[in-house]
Amino acid sequence: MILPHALTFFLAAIAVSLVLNLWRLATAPTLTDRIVTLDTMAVNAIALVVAYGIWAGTGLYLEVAVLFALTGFVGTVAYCKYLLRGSIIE
Amino acid sequence: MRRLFPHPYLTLTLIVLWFLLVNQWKIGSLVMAVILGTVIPLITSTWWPDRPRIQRPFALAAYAVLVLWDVIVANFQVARIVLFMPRDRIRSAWITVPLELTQPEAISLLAGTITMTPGTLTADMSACGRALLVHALHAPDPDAVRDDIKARYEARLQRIFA
Amino acid sequence: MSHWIIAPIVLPALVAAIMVTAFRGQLAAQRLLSLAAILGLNGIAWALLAAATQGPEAYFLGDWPAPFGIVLVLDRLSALMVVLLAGLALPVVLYAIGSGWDAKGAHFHPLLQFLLMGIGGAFLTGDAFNLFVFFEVLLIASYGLMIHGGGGARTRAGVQYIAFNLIGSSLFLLALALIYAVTGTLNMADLAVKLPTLPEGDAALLRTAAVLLILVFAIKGALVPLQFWLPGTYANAPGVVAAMFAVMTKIGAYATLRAGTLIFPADLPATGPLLSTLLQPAALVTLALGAAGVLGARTLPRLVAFGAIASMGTAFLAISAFTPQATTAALYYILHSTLATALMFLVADLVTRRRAHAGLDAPAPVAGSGPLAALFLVGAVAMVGMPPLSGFLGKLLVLDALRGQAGLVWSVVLVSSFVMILGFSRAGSLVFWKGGPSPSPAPHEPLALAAAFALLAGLVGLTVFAGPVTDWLAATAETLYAPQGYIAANRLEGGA
Amino acid sequence: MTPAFIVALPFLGAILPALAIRFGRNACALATGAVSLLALILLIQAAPAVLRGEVVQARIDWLPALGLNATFFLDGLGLLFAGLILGIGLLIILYARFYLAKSDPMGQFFTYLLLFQGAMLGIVLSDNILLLLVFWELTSLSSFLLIGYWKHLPEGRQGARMALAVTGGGGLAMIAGMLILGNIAGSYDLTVILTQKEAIQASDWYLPALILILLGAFTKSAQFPFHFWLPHAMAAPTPVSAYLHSATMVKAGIFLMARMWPVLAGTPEWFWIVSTAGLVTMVMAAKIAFFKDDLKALLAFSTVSHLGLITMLLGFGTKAAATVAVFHIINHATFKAALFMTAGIVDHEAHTRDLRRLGGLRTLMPVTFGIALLASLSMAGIPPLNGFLSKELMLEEAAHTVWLTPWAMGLLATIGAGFSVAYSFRFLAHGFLGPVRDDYPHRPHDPGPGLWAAPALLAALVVAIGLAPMLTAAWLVDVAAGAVTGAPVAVKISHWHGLYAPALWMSLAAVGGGLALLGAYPRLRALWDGVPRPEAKPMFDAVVAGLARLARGGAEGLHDGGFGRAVVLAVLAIAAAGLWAFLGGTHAAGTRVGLPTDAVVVAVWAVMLVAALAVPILHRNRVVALILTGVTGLLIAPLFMLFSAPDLALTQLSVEVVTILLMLLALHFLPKETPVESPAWRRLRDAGVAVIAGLGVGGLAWAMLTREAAFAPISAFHLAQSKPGAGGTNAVNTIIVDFRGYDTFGEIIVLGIAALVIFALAEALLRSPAVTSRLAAWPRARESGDRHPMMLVVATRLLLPMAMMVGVYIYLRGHNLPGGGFVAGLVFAIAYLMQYMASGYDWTHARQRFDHHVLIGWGVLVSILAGVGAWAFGLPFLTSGFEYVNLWPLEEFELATAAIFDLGVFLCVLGAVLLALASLSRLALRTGEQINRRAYDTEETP
Amino acid sequence: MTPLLDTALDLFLSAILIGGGIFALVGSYGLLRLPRPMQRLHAPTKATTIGVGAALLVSALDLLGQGQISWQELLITLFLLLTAPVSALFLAKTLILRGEADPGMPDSGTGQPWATLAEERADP
Amino acid sequence: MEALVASAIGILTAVGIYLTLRLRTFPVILGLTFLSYAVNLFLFASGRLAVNSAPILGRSETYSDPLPQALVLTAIVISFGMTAVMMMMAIGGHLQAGHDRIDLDARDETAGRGEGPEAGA
Ligand code: NA
Ligand code: NA
Repeated sequence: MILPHALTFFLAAIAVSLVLNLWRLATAPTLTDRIVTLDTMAVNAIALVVAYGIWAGTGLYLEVAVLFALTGFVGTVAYCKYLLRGSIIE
Repeated sequence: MRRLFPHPYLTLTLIVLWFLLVNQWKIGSLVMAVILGTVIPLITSTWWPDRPRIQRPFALAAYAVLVLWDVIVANFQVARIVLFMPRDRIRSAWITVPLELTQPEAISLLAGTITMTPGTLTADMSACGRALLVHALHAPDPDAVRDDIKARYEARLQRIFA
Repeated sequence: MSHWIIAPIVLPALVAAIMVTAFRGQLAAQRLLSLAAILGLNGIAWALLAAATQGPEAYFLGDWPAPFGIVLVLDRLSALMVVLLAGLALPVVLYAIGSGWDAKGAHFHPLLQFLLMGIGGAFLTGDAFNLFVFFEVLLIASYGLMIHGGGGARTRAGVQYIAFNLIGSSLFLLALALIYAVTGTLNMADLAVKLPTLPEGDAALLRTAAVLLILVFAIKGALVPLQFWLPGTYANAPGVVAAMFAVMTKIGAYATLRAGTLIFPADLPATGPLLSTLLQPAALVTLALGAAGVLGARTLPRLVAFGAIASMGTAFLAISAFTPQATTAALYYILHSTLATALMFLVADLVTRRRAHAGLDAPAPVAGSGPLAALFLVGAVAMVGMPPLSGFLGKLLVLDALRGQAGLVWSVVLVSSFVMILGFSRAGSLVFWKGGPSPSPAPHEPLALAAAFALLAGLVGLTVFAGPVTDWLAATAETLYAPQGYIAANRLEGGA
Repeated sequence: MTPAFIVALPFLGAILPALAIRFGRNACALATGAVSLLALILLIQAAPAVLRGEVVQARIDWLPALGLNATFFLDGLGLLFAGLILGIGLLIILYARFYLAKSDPMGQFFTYLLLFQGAMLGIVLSDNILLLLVFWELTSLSSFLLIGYWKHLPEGRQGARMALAVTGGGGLAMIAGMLILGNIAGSYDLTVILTQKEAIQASDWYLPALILILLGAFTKSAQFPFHFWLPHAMAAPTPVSAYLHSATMVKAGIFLMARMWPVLAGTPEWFWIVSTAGLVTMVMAAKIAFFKDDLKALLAFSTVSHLGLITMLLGFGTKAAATVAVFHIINHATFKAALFMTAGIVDHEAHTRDLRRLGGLRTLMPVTFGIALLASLSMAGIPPLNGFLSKELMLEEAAHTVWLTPWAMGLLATIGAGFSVAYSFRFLAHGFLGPVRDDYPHRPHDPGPGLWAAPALLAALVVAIGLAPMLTAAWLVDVAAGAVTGAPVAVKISHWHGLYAPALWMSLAAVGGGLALLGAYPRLRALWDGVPRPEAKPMFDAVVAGLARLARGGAEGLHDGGFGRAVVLAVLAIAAAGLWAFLGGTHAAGTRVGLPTDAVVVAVWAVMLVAALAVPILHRNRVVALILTGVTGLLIAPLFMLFSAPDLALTQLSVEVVTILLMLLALHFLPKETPVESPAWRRLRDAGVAVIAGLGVGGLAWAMLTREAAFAPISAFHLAQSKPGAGGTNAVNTIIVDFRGYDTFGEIIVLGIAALVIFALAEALLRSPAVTSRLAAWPRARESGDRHPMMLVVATRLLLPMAMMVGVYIYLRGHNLPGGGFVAGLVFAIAYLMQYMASGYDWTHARQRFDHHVLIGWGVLVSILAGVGAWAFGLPFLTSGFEYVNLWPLEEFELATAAIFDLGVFLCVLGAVLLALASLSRLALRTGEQINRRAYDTEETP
Repeated sequence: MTPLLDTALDLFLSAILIGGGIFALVGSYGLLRLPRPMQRLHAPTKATTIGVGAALLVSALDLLGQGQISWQELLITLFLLLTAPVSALFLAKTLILRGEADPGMPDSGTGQPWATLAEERADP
Repeated sequence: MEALVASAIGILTAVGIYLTLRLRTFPVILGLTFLSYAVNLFLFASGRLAVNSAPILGRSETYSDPLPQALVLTAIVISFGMTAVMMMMAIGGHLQAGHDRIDLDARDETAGRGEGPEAGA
């Protein structure tokens, strides 16, 4: 069984991705870049949650991922809308 | 019927969705799925005033498979560009894709397809809605990309949405 | 089991929800409902008081046994506070209607009802975390009432008020978390039972939790150095709201008394005289600061606000002794100062609205000042504790109960009174002793004046019936220092 | 009960003048007079018993717990004072009826006067020292009102405040003194205390009590150094001056010393303090009076001087001296009240009270002159008038008292008497004698009998007592002095004590000296005016102003609206108190076995904290700060998930998203940048405070996490009962909707209220013209051309129903798996917000079929109904029931009433979030936005 | 399930996971490496999606291997497919509006400007 | 792992307090948000830490303490409501005063200050 090792690799890859995202978040030259990073982080977080669910052997955390998917999107659109129009609901 | 089911495809999608959610195939779930699949579109139809005209629903499924395959293939291409291509050799390009499609749902689907297939993304739409602005990560020949999009995706969608 | 115990919470919530649902924008209907509900609340409160006089009674929410579910506990103290609340609400709502304050913005009556619900819930609960929840209910309703009618200064003062209280709420949660982490329980009676057997190694954490908890109550009670929120808030709130807020500081006093007698009594090995040691100096400084503020205040509402701070200093001074006699004095003083503070805020509002200026030395005289001046005089007399009103009696009771620390305590109390006399006489003479015609005609608002006089009548009643009242309060204080009845009412299961 | 009735009558009657004034000024005065007269009749009825040596008592329990009871007694001293108060009171009422102008509100005046009268009677008839305190302060208050009666005069305002400050302040000191006295004696009842002389004088607390009580007495009776307020109280109308500041109130201090004389007097402390204060006051005030030009000021200082005289006599501590004091009280009341009224008549007629502008009134106002002559000669101590009798006795006592040296007391008393003669004659000479002038502000002549009747009667008394003291006054002196000294007194008052009596020679010296002083007046006056003297009023004003400045600087300065200082102080205080409490107890090191560190947790932890720590550095760009805050908040969700709290993760996520949306909406109306405003030191200080707080909270968390709870947590019950008792497998959810559903009930109400508050504030803002004009001119940056891109609209058409589906799912399964009404409500809310974002507020809202308020209202109502429903089964609020239902063709499912409660939660949450965001959107609509009529911007092709 | 099938599934899932992990890394790395903002936009919307997709697929199959059937992964995938293009569109529009996008944008060819840069139009 | 959580709580608190001490309403609100993060984690930690033991009956062998979780849920919701109200008030203050400073000054008093001739006495 190499699946556990693959899973560990995957988790590590996501963790490293998150750290890379963090680096980007701190050093991003523009605001838009930060939002791009945020969007990426949401997706990475989903991957993390799902993978952790596999590791823990439970499906309890999938709703968290569902919500992450929903919220990551809403957040990104809202930030962009803010930059595009000032008011996000008009 | 039209009053009860303003968007029958949505109703179907929701019924499937409910089963995805509850993860069990029981009569009770079906009853619930049908109830929700009826009620929720009724509530939300006020914000979806016109029903999209879909002529070949099954072609839509085929289209989905095609796109999925393209997504996987193109992913490798993008990964190669990101990882190995020297930065100064990446030839990004803007591409204008004039549209034949008219239904908003169809246009959106095309725009989404372009974005989801790696290497291109829909960046904007003309104010009149008759052209898409596409950005290609690495497209030495932009016109080829445009033709590819029109032939591979738009043509199919035109057949699906009459 | 009597369902009436929960009525002070359910009734206002129900009425508020009905107003929001069915009578939005219908002020007349809302006034009627609100008034009716408060009259009902008064009836319920007195009935509860009568019931509590017979002995404590618990109400097990959700039918879950204590300490696992949440309980409400009706005892003499909680019943008394509910009576005070209901009694204050009546003149306040009458004043709001009579003065038209309730028409100056949206949702006055629902918010008032929710405030009553929150305060009533805080008085009645027997669960530490539930106390937090109801603190939040009353706070958020108070935010809405505080900025009722809008206006730049008021709104900006509201921001500070809410920000300071958010820090307080955070502190409350820290304290509760520590308590739960150490003891594994949240029921106050259960804590009273378990804490005496607490292992010594947990003492430090428990003491920290106790102090943090008391500091939360000290924020509510505007005890120095956590009093900063009060002057700006009370002075900028609509007068009628400030009057209602007179009872809010008392929640801090109530909770301190409850915690200091039930959960952390002086004979608890872990905490010992911790609370007294902490509270007494703070109370003395609070009193002195309040008095100084009264003398230095620039506007009438601020003057009353500082008076409110001083009164909390006095109340906490009595509480901090944690003896039955001092507690009797504290309770009497709390009753008195709530009514007196409310009265003075109403008077300040009446004055401000009659000359469109709250500044003490504004040149404009007050229109129709006769009854107002009388109200101000009597209110001021009550507030500074001059004879013959309840303020004097309360102060005497406090002084008498603290004769053990006569030197410092008496000096501070009496000198503060002196300073407050200076301040109030200066203010009263500046505002009311003016010749010339008033710039604006006196508004005709008999209901508003009647509400103020009703508060005055309350003070007179408290004065005239001081004997029976203090007897009842003394019995109440006795039960606080012998909480077996309170604990027994909880019918604890699986506890120690 | 007679004494109680006597005290109560003026209080009860105080309402009469206010009512009677409708029927005219005569009716008003008559009503007032009737009240006083009735009280006087009651007093006279009781007098025979008192004269027989009995004590008439009355007792009503008031505050037994404190020992404060409405206990009254009438003895000789009380009789004397009550008689003075009521008798002179009646005369004053008569006088005031004619003195007050038509424009003066007479009803108010007589109401105050009666209140004062009642308070005064209360003092002299109280048998309880706490009760006495009550009346004591009431006299301060009513005199405050009377001094300030003429509202338009600033002198009245200031004089009233000064009087209240000094006498009220003294009264506060007396409270402490009386409490000590009561504690020593074991009772606050005078009749008990008066029997405890030995115990009291032996107590360590005797001196503090004495000083505190004397502070009260001295301030009230204007004794040095508290004498300065009395002249300024003369801003009051003359009837007030005559009544309060000569005959009655200022005698309250004297009364108190007399009352306490049996237990406090007789010690060296008493002698030195009281007699010295009296002596100094007598001499100094007499000297000042001599130089005063204002008639009332002259009389005021003369009053101070005479009060000093009486005080001095009481201070001697001998029975004889005390008896003389009592006699002089009577005499002074008669001549001084008459003199004040005379001064008032002069003022009333000539429109001035300034001696420099008067003179020659003798011929213009013969009746007034007659009264003034008799009264001032009595004041000067000229035989055979009553003033002479008591002054003679006083000098005799002084001559026999050793004070520093055997002769000092006598000498000083004689000097004082000399000045007394001098100012009395000056009053006559400069006011009435001399030629008639032609420059009076108003040509004076004698008033009608209404004004002069009262002083005339007093002048008659002056003569009567002077001529036949044994007949008119001795019986009263006997009984009153008997009450003071506690022994039977049979006074012998005569005009002639023989040539060997020192008093004779001292008297002669005083008259001679006084005349000499008057003769030398111009030169002395020049000298007096040339020498700078400390003036009490400016000093008092400076002290009070300084105090006020200090108070304002301290209190107002500290509460100047600065938020940061408040928070810094609060945080430091909390940290210090917490640390102090922690260090005071034992803390056993934690033994809990920690969890092994997990790389995923470390990654989440690191990202979260770096995002958090970046905020203080980058926070000036608010969008960046918001993004970083959002990242921190969103990453707490996986942290919760990793630590086995899926419900928390769901809630944290959904709340965080709504919060971000809200803050973005809000940021539209706020500056986009935070300017650099705090200096470096302040940022450093703030960082220090923040680190202290962080260390404190983090340390506590560490201490908590490494230890086990001391007792088994109650949550074991929740886990055990979750399924069998509450019918759900998600223990967190069963706690929320069942075990502690009542918390949740409060929580959704918080949310509902929050929305109502936001709505109300938005309403208020939209009604403010300043706000709407500011909104209309809202600066807009370069903006994208399309407000509602088609793709978002299309995606939302699918996402909205899908999200609703997910919401329903989360709601339904919450009882058994992570989820529940709260998260479901938020998911619905987010879905709706998406719709709002996609097609705009107006377009979306116009098509919405429910009202947000109603949603909140129903949420609360449903949860209340779910709770109240249990009452029908005789169960407490929020008791839930659940049942497993078999309904063909469905498989078995569970129906729980907790689900109804959870539905209430759902509705309330949804309504609250939507109402809050709708309120913000309504503001945005005022920034010049156009309302869209289509779902999206792109032109639709046909 | 036979051991062979088991091993095959194990290998298959492992491969997917490793591939997915790499793609996720590539996406986040791309954010750092790609020089132009528009280019960076490609990275997350593509590579990361595959990373998530891998995890979801494994999750579904893994639970299937344990005898449970999980379809919620499909739901998440659906969500991502629906939302990612919209996010990308908005991000691109933001770059365009703020002048951070690549230069040389072509004409729309319809006679109308691109929506982001158009004048705001009043509704009819 | 306990050290991680404790340090996170401490740092979040410090960030929160520092931002709360800024002079404008927006950072103050962010600061209070951070404070609520910290406090919620603290409250959560009062049930101690556990992995793989969500209190869903039948889904794992051990269960973490569900009570603090329920309490944190309540606390999260309440602090959300409070933040929303404060945000709105901040907007109100800014729209009315034209600036978003958190400190009040004398001009913010509902009525004037006045230092009349009798201000002292
Ligand atoms: Na229940
Ligand atoms: Na909750």
